[in-house]
Amino acid sequence: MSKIAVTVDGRTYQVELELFGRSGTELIARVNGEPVRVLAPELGGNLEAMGWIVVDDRPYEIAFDPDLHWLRSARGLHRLEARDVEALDARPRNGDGRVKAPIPGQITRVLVSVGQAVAAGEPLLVLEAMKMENEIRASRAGVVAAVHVSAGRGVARNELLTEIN
Amino acid sequence: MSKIAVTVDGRTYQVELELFGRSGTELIARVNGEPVRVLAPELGGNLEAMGWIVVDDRPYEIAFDPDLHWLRSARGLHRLEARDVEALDARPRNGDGRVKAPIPGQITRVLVSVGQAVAAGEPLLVLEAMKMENEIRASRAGVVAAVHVSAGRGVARNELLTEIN
Amino acid sequence: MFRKMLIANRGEIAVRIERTCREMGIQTVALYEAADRRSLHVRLADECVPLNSPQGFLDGQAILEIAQAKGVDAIHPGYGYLAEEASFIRACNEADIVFIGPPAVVVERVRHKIDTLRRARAAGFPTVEYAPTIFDADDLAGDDGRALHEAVAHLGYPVVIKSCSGGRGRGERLVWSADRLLEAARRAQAEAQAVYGNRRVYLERAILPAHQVGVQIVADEYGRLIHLGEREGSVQYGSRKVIEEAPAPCLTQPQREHLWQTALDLARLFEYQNVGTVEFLVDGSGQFYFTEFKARIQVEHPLTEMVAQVDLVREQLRLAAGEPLTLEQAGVQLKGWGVLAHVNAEDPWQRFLPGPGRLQRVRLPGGPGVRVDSYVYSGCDVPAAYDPLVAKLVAWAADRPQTVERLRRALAETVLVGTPVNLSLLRRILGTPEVAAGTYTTEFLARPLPDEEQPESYWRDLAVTAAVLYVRRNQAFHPAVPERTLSGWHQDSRRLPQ
Amino acid sequence: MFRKMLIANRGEIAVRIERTCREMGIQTVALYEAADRRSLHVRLADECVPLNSPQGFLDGQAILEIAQAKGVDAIHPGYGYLAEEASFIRACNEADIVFIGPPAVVVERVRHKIDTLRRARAAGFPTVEYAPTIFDADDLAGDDGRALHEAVAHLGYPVVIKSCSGGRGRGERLVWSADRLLEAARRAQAEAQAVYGNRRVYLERAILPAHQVGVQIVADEYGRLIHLGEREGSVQYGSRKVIEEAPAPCLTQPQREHLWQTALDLARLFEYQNVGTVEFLVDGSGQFYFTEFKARIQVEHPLTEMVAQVDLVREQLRLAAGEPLTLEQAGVQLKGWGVLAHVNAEDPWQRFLPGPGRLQRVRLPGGPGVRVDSYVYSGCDVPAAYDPLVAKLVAWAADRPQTVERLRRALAETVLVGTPVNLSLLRRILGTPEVAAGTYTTEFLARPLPDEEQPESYWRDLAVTAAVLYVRRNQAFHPAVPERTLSGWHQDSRRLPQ
Repeated sequence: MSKIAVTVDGRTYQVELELFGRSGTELIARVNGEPVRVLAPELGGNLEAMGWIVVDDRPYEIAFDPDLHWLRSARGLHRLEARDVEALDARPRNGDGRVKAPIPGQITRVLVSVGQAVAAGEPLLVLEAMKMENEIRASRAGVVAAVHVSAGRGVARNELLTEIN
Repeated sequence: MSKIAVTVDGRTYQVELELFGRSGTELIARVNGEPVRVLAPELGGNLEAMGWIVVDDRPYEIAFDPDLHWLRSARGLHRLEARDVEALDARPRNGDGRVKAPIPGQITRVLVSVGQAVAAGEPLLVLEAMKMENEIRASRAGVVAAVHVSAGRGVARNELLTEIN
Repeated sequence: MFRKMLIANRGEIAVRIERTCREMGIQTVALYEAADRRSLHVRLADECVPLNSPQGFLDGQAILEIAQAKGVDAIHPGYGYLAEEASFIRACNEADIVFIGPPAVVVERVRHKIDTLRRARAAGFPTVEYAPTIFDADDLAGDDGRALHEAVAHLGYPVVIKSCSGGRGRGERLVWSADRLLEAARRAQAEAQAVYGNRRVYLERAILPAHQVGVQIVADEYGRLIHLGEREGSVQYGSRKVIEEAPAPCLTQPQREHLWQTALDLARLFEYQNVGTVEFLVDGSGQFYFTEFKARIQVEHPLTEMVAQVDLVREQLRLAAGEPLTLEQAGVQLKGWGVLAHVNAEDPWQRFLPGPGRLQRVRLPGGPGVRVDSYVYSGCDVPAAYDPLVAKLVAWAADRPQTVERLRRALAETVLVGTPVNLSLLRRILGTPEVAAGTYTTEFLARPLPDEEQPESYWRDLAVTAAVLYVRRNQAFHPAVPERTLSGWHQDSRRLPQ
Repeated sequence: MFRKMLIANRGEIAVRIERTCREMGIQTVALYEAADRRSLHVRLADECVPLNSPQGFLDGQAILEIAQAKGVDAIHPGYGYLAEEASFIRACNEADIVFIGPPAVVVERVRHKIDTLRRARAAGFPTVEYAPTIFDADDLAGDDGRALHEAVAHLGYPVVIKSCSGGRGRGERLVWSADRLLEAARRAQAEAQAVYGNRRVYLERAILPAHQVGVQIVADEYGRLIHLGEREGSVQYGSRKVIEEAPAPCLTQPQREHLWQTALDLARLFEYQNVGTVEFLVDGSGQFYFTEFKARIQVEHPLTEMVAQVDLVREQLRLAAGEPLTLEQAGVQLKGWGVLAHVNAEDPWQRFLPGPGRLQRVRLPGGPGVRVDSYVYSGCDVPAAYDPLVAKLVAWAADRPQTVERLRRALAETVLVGTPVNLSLLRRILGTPEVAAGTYTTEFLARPLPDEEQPESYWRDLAVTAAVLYVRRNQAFHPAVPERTLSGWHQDSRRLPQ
């Protein structure tokens, strides 16, 4: 039996369920103590294949990121937080000051230099992709510790662009 | 370099090509000695993923069975025979007298019994699937050597139904 | 209007009904059997409930219990199954649930096919010739079919054996001679039992060659009645329609208008209500013969929706809710041409063997003038237990030649990989001179189809493709093992090939 | 008619053109850059040729060489890229290849936006206020934009900076105050360069709030000219249209008819030929102001195809082949209502960051009154190098409320998994009172959208879903490793989180 605290767009629920050793795809879970029936048809396959779930006869087509930071249904995209309430290590993650390319593209301009103080949300670079210029902004306030790219440079997704201390 | 004799719906071609060790997806082949350019984009993945090929700039969307007995394009389903002309073992396969269920379903009637002589094409059993009654016929003339199912029995795909000697 | 509707059907028609419900703000409850749980109709519903009954969608009792547990105020039967079962309609009424379709009394008036023919004939309408006997299982078991042969004696061969529950060509058999009669009747009964849960059949004199034409009727309970033109479904194999179109190319405009008027008169004679079709056979001279009413939405209804620009399921719901008909005959404009193809999971080159399985790749066509009604998508299953219809492709264009070309285009861009499908047969049918000219009859597919001409480069390119696949397969899976031992056939073999 | 056509474009518009070509029996040659080779337009063509040029689809020379090597007799430019390049049209003519679009002389008459405005105004037509200066790169680099500021002085803020090559909102910037002017102009230039290969921009006085309305024109080379009604594209974010519809809900019927007549008069003034759009801004009082000609097929053309039941690409081809216009104004009946949604691979909640990647799951909507134009399918790529438009969903129904509900239904059944998409934004926009009433203006999306109300059960069900995913993930991938160390973020980390 796992006890998971789940927050969906700010609403928190305590969910109890048992998946270990189950061969079937139907199970009973408890949400804040109330039982709900769950049918998770693709539970046997790999996690990404799970695009559909039925909770108390209500079907949902879903997509989610591997880290479970978000979950998408036909009605919208929602922020998730999930943690095992009985696990020892349940610290929330901290963002660090490393700024990475969110999409592949080309750096068209670098707007800051090393040693410069930046405010949270301040533009750091401009990245062109899909014919659009996208400002890459500081995720937090600090001082620019490193700039790893220059204008004209093509970058891959997740490539480190700048660091803020 | 492989030399393959390919017959498509009765038309036979000699194809020479080299796939070993290639990392790219473009190659030059020879058909009856004439060079053709081939772009096989999914060549790196598993074979079933290969649904598209370009030959001399002409794109084809294809499907095929794992045994390469048939190949389907948008223009039709075609019978295939392919063999390595330099391989030692190039005997064609023989069909045997074993009759298997071509689809899952339920046997509604058995029309023959052991010891009965049957002509090629004669109905042996009736199998119901998708609300349709389907006659299973003898693939060749002979004598019924065994009947492995009875009316009312559900059968899986490829389950052995009868044998003809 | 309704708040919540249970759909007592599956597959493409359940999806079709869900779409209109969603547009009208009506919640939907879908039903599914285990093998069908990956179908689209289960995913698009607001709620989905497993149906655990050996009779499946024919089990009115089980379905009504689910409907009551879910608190629905309406049930849509789709086509087939419970669509024309007066007892089920009455059970719905008693449970205070609206049945989407004609009232029970109307269904009772038109469901008995022989009575319907008799009444139409008595009122002076031209009908097909029929034998006034119904054959249940027992009629065949006892006397080697004497009653059957006697019935044919009054008609003469060829005859058609038809299901009393009728529809979609299932349980229908054409018989040319006495020696095939009994076996054909048994087959028709077995199929009728499987499809409709009712093995009763009757006999009609076959009209050959013929055209099968139905006139779409819409009627409210206050006596307002209009038609939405006709459809022709004469391109058939194994008595099942495979290509249909609207308008019917077999009719001249005066014949067409005469047929519409006859259908309206017949609907008035039977005091028909809700959406339905009056069916006719048309012979080579343009003479037509009434055959039956279809008291439900039909598979091919999208054709009418496209040429008349009307949502027939919305009309069904409105009329069943007691609303008056707001369409007026003068306001209905039939425009352009529609052609529909039944895409079936079956292998036309293997005697139409059905092909259940998983569809690994699905790509349905789009663009101008193309509509797709389907329950499949990439990664879904085609269950073995149901009709092989996986998708209806409908093309519309301003004139018939453009429409045929558009449907050919739509077929060419359709990808369905994982089960056998009849796409290439549909393609060849649409390429024939008979379809191009619109001169086909119900006999058309009894003749072999001409082979399609392909350029030499096509065969050469496929040979190259096959060679690439061959080398790639041997390389990746088993570089050292002789090819001969690798097929599934040999791996599970109990003796070696001779 | 043509034998073989090269399509000098990609994505959904290339697919759109291939569809009509196939229906007309014209062979097609598709072009693709490496990242784009899995797109549908490459698969549906008869031939596909890699385009290896650093300028890509802007390289008229490279494209013409391929066209000649392949022996085509026509080139269709789609929209954007070479669609309104008179020099390319002339090069085609010299190579004896028909360019699908207006002749070079017509494009030259209407492509220079300021000259066009001047000529229309001189002939007495109402136009937007504009500054008669074109800003090329050098005008901005040198003098810190003094010329720019002078140009605005005659207009007053707010102004719109527009690309001289125009279209699709790209390279357009709205500026409210002098301190943002120079940066905005630079951005507009950079974007215009990226999209059109030409960084020239000019200034118009902004009309706010406004409606953006275009009248579809079809004209032959013999002086026959008709309109096919108007479209409104006022629901915009970042100057890009996201929801469009036909007819324009902002107009009364007399205003609409006045607008049509004005558009026809303008088309006659410029002796327009082939298919095109006359664009207007409409202010709050229904006054309209001519802005420009679009001398090409437009992204939103399916709206007109649905309400007028005309194939505009077929008309383009027929007219470019020198055939006379066969449609007559009296025979054109505009019926019902169409609404179109631009489905983009971008994240509206992350400042519309584009989202290239692989679409693992694609399920496009179908059923009555829904049309999809797209280049995607399950397993395809959304390349980073192009416009984020992945699909156009168009709904048609007899009236506007039904059409809006139908489009909402179509959106609800659309599945696109693998890249961020704007589906939920589209859903929310279509749920607003402004869209329901048809009263939105170009300012509409500048205000925050209201949150959608969801029932409590929805949040609870998603929490259960998330818990199942959480347990399942930890179980399957790494039962012993703490969850914190597993994300991609930490695995490639060079230092541990603080």
